[in-house]
Amino acid sequence: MTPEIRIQPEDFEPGAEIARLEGLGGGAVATFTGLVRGEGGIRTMGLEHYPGMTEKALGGIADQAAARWALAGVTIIHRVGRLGPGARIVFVGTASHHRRDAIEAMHFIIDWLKTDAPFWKREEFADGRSEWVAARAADDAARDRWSG
Amino acid sequence: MTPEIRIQPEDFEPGAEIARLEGLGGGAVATFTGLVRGEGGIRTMGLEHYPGMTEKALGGIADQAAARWALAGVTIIHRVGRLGPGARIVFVGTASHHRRDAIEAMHFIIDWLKTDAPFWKREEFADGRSEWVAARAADDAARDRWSG
Amino acid sequence: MGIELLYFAWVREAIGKDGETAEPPADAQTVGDLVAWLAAKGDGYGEALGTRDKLRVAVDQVFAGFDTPLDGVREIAIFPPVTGG
Amino acid sequence: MGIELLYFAWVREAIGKDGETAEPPADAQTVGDLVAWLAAKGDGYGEALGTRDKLRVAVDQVFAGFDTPLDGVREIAIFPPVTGG
Repeated sequence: MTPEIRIQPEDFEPGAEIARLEGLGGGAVATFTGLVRGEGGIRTMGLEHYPGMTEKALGGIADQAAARWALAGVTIIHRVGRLGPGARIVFVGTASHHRRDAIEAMHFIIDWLKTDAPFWKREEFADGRSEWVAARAADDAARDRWSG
Repeated sequence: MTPEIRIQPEDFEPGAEIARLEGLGGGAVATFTGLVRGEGGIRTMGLEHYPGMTEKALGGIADQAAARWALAGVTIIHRVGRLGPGARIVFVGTASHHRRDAIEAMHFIIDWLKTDAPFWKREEFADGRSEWVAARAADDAARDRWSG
Repeated sequence: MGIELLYFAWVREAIGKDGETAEPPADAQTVGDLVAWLAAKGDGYGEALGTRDKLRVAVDQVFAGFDTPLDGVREIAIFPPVTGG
Repeated sequence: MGIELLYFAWVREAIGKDGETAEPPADAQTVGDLVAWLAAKGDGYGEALGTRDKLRVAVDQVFAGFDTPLDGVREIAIFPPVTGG
């Protein structure tokens, strides 16, 4: 199982990504898609990352998931650059013979990605203000649920 | 939140279903797609259901999920009739402001659908044999995890 | 007034029809009594309905127990445990 | 031989550049020592690096603690807690 990992400014098509995972023969495909919310007057969301480390970090998370659940395939896509409200940011897809493996592995990967992949978000508002998004303790707690 | 529930012989497009859920503005979309596995010489999978009750059962499961998690949208699609190996059988999609709500509600719905929606599968093999699929205790256990 | 019966999956196949209208005897008080009365018809009925553990029932399109009273019931479906998804 | 430093997000903005090559003093033994030495440069460095609680570091592209020895290290990135996904 070689995970498909992409970091890109371009949009992606969840339907095409699901089709690839369906083709791996597992019978169960789970996905998560995260989008920019248009609340609070956000005009754009800027996404910065650490090239070189990002690919390693996501590969490591996919490997952890593959060691813990029986997976036929994993896809992780994360966009970078400036995104407007409603734009897709992230996609996590898994394929497995077992629905629970597919769903739990997908949930694990997005929880870990939130706290352990080097991406930073900056919100730019219509009134000209901009601010770096603060990390949330809830995200650490979500990741830590997977330990033990 | 009015769930979108469809029981149909026709195939569906996961990408189109995700696009609808993305449009509800939640920012987090989780999906599960189940397919006919091509193992053990299965030629076709026959899917029978109880018209009238099926819609009610799926609506009730969606309502339970909506009472338990904060959901912007729910889609449940289940195919009936005769399906070949690799064909899509079922789709569950959820939209929420929170990724955990979206993912857990999706997991809940597919677990409950497996044990509490009136569908029956019959496997038809290449050698002419056919048999009704037996219910699995593991599916009851998966549903019961959501209680308490 | 009769009760509409519906059969699904191998229950339907063993009985040889997908449903019928039944007039259960006056001493049949519950869904379980009705099923026992049907099973006693023998042939496919006995085969399909003889082992209650293997069966599930829905009363007026809602899952129900064998102890559900027949009073006021319009539709009863008898089938194996479900296997969709 | 210098160590490559990389800065991200508001650490980059406060320091005013996305990286540089540093030659830390001989008594800087750990990543924490290096960060303290940088913070003492004042201005943007002090602002960005003065409060260790707000910072995370990666050593040779792997998350690491401030107690990581500098011996043999080629690249250190300093940044706020991540917020992707």
